[in-house]
Amino acid sequence: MQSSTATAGVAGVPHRPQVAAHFASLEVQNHAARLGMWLFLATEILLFAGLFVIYANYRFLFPEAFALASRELNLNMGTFNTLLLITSSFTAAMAVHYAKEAKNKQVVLMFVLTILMALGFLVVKYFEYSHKFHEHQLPGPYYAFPGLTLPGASAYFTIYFLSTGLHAFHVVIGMIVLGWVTLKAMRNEFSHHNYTAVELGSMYWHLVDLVWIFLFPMLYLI
Amino acid sequence: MSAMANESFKEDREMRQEHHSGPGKYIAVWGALMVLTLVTVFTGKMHIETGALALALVIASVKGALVALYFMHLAEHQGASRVVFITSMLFVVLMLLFTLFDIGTRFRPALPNAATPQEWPVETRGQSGRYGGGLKAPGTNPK
Amino acid sequence: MSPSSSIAAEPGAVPAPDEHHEHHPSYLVDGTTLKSWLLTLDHKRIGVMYLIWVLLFFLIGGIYALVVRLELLTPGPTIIDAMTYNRAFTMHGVVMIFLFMIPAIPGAFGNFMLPLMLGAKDVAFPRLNLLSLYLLLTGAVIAIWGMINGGMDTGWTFYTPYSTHTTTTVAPILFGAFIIGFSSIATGLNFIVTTHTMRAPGITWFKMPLFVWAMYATACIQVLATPVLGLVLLLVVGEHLFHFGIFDPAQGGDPVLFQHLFWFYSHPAVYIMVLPSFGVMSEVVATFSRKNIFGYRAVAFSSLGIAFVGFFAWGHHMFVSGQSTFNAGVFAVLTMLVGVFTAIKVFNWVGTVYKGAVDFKTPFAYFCGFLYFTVFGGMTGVAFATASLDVPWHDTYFVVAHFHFIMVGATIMAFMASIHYWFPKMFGKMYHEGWGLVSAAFIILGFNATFIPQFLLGNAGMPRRYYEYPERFQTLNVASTAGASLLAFGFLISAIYLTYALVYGRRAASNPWRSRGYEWMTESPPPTHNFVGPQPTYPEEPHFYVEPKKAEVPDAV
Amino acid sequence: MNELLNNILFLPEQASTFAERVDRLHYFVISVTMLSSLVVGTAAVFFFFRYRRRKPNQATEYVVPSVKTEFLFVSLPLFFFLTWFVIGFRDFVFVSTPPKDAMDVYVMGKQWMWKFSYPEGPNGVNVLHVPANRPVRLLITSRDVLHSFFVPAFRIKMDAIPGRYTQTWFEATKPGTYQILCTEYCGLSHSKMLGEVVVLSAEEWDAWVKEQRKGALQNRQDALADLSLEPHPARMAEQGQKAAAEVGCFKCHTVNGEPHIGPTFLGMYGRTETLDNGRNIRVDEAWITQSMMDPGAHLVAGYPNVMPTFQGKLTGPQTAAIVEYIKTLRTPDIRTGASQGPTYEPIQ
Repeated sequence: MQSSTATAGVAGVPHRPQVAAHFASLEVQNHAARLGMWLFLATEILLFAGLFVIYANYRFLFPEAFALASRELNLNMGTFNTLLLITSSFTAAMAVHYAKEAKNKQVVLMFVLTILMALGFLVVKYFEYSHKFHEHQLPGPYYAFPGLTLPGASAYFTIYFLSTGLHAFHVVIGMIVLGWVTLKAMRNEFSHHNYTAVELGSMYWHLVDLVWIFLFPMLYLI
Repeated sequence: MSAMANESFKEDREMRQEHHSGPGKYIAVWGALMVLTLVTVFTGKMHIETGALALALVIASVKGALVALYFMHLAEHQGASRVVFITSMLFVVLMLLFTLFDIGTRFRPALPNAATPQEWPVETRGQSGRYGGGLKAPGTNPK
Repeated sequence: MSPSSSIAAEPGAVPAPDEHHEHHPSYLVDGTTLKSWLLTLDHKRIGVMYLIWVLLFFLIGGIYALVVRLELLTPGPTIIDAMTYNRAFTMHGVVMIFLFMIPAIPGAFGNFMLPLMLGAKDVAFPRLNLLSLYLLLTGAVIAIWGMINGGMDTGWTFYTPYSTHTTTTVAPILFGAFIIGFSSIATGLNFIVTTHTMRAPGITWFKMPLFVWAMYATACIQVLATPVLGLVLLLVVGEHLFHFGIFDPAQGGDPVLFQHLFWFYSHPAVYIMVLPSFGVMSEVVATFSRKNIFGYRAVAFSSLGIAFVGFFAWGHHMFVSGQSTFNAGVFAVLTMLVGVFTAIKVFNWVGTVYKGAVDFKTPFAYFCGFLYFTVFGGMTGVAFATASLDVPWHDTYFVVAHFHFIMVGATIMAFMASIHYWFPKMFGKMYHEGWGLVSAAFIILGFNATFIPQFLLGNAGMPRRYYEYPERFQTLNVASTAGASLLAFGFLISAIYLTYALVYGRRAASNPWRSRGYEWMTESPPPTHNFVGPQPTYPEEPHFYVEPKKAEVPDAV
Repeated sequence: MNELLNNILFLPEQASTFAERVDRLHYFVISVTMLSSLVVGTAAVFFFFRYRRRKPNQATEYVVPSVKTEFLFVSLPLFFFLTWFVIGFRDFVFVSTPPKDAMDVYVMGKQWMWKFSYPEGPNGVNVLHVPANRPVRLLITSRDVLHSFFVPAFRIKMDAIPGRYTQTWFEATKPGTYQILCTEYCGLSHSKMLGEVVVLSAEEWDAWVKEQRKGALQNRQDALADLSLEPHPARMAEQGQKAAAEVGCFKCHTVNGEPHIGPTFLGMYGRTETLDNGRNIRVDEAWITQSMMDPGAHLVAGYPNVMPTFQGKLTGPQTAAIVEYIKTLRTPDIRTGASQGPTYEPIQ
């Protein structure tokens, strides 16, 4: 969101981005964009914080149910997804590195890899979800899993679906953002002077990773 | 011009210097993250009685710190970005603490009664410990 | 730069025209098409559009308030039935809080003044700024659509499980509030980045005017608290539609947890509403008593202090909600700190007038009202925070009176003060001073007459959100309604003479108040790019009215 | 003095031990508040006149506070605020920790009435009898949404949360009748959810209890409620059936599962119905009550909007009884509502 305002109007001037009229210099403009992005990420962190608080509260109240319910999740799929997301985060970081060196082809490659891994993450998530639907391990009143009838089990699955669902939504948004930056990289736009869009896009992706790093042990490992 | 917003120039310098360090750092961080993931899965599978959650959270925090510091470049630029990130984390922690204080110290019968699609769990330790203090589950009332 | 040159430049400081352009049209006439307004990226035009919209929302909320007050004229049904009444007070709260209080001062005056005070050409992200306005309007449209198609009867606090079970239209209104949250975040984010990166040469952090400090603190709260509200609103909508059971006790959920999450936003939101008014009043008191702010750093830091501690005082809304006694103690003592920070501000404002040169104009009249309301309203807030006094007062009219003393008494006083103070700046016209003072008198007296009886009603034990009430409360209710009509009359006078001034008012000087504020150092109304030609040098200190020869030796009191 | 302040502040009479404590703090806080508003206001007004502007471009002296002044600005309010906190929190702990020898009364709020029951009986609606000069612990819960139990004369208040218990206590100091109000917004008739506490002297209390336990019906509690002393759901259902027959529910609603002009009552409670606006709702007390009072508001899909309103034709207890009756017509696969909560057993 910020990157779009900050680096607008770059098309046609490949190696020197335009400074918007109200900024004193390019450095200030980049700084503003980056700070804006950090603030935006802070809002994302607090958005997920609400879910973490709900999780912590119910886990405190129903420890056994949560421990048993977490074992209903597929740990292998979860681990695989974690490794996938970390690797995608790594490729996103590498994209920033290449963008600074003006290697636009490598930037494209890295982002395409990232997006593919994000897609893989969602596919695995789809299989996990469909299994849960099949087992009726569903939120609140829709929960009808005979294998686990402790109080709190349905709350666990409510939180599971809410938090992974919200996270998956962010994955999709992240894919769109990265796709947009990839298109810019295909037009050879990035250089030593102009890599803010890459940096901000990848920062968003790292946040998606960061959230998952906490969600994973919370939901799968306890 | 030079007097203007020194913050911006400092950060710009830091960002530019950083790229000389090469991709080695990213690979090292990536490796560390992979290893830590496997470690946390391994310790998670052991189902340790006490401190399993604390251990998992410590590992997750280390991983999160690595991502924030190196992938998100917090290690290189100080200033406002860092304050923003740390403040948001602090607020998350405080929000957690205050709500947990509440349910940890609340009048016990005022805690959620754990209704699920099933009957009230007569056999769980719920009523004697957590739901003690004068109130009991249906069916266990001696009168 | 020496202070003397800043004085020389002061009365009607119009910088020398730029050599390339002879004439710089003011932002008001630079482009007259509808499109040039609706799609503008100019922070000043966005500010003016915000002002128009929040005034409209204020009118809507005010009409709801009058309906509520009229209904309470008699103990039984008066003009509407119970369901309509319940919807009316809910809508009064929702409109006033989400559509008026939160965007009013930041959206209208923050947008207009912040870049001018920092000597910037615009805010950091002008498009985001425009987007925030349209997000507000989108949210408002969705919410108002919901109000027309059924309305909501939960009270603005949306407490579960009532809000998840009521048959009224909860979903669109909460979703509207959710979108308005994004608007609030966008404004806050923009202000923080603007303050960090757009300051003109020479403006260090401790040379920023106190209005900027207040807006900065407000923006921090907006950015950090609003996402939590967003999540909570989504969860309540989800509960209402799908009955997840996160907050619904019938399914094992915890409504007290809802209250925690809700007040984690909504208590800091009180400071989103009130901190900007502190900022405005710091400007007004300095300008109209021509005096440096008594303890500048104390006031600046107390804004940040309120923003921080304000986050960890939310539990004082929950003393009788089943929260633990231990938590009640923790939140009670943290609330006291907010009181201390506010007290520092109040003392410093009074100290600012000391040895000043007071010119009793309309904004200053509002400052007087504000000072009294803030002290009284704030101290009753501290009284609530003692925990034991909250037990009889909780959810009675005492609470209603208390927060109206802060919301109306501080925020609306500041809103009215800023309209009058910056009217010549924004529109280049002057309002009629005599009528200004008359309407200020009506508003301040009418406000007292409305809410002092409500304090007493609360003492007597009348709960809030009551459609009918026992007869013994009638006298005080009639008094309150009478006061409310006085208050409405005051606003009506303001609306008339301000509209008149907008059209027929006499041309104002560039700096009619002879203020040393940086926003006054350009023309009024300002040209599109704010400053023409070489940027005026920033004064030695903000709010600096000292004679140069005396500036050397400060008097310590 | 006490009396005078009470009148000035419009406070209701003090009828409990807590009321006396909390009012003392109230007087202290309010007088300091008024005094400080006055001092700040007077100082400000004095400055406005003393330091009027004399010429338009007047310069002023540069005055900044010394550290001592700043310290005073911080410490003076802090001192008062912390003192109040200490007193206030002590009182708060007092009111939130019932004494061990307190007598237990269970309080249930429901839309829109209060039910009271004593561990050994009897139950009652809207009127709570308690002895004077004896601590009474209230264990408060709710059937549907949040309510809040408030007795102004006792200065006590506590929210009622469905499915769990909150507690508060009081010790009434003088016999008399005091009003109970609901202070947590709970829907349409929130303002009608009134009740009263009848405080009896020790002898009267003994007599009252004795009579209650005998099963006599001629006191005002039963006159109001008329459903105590017997297992009340059953009795209420019986009355509900009678009332439903009287007002003519069965002309349109069957109880054997067949749809007629209106949906059948069998299994209605807890069923998920599709409404004519396409929404799904789970039938609960609130919906049934609303359908009796405003039938067109949420019509079940497939049925004509022909039902008249029963607003004013049914009394509150009758409505509650019909709801209770419909609830007994549950089909066996529907689980019992979790909001019933645990049963109680008095603390020892």
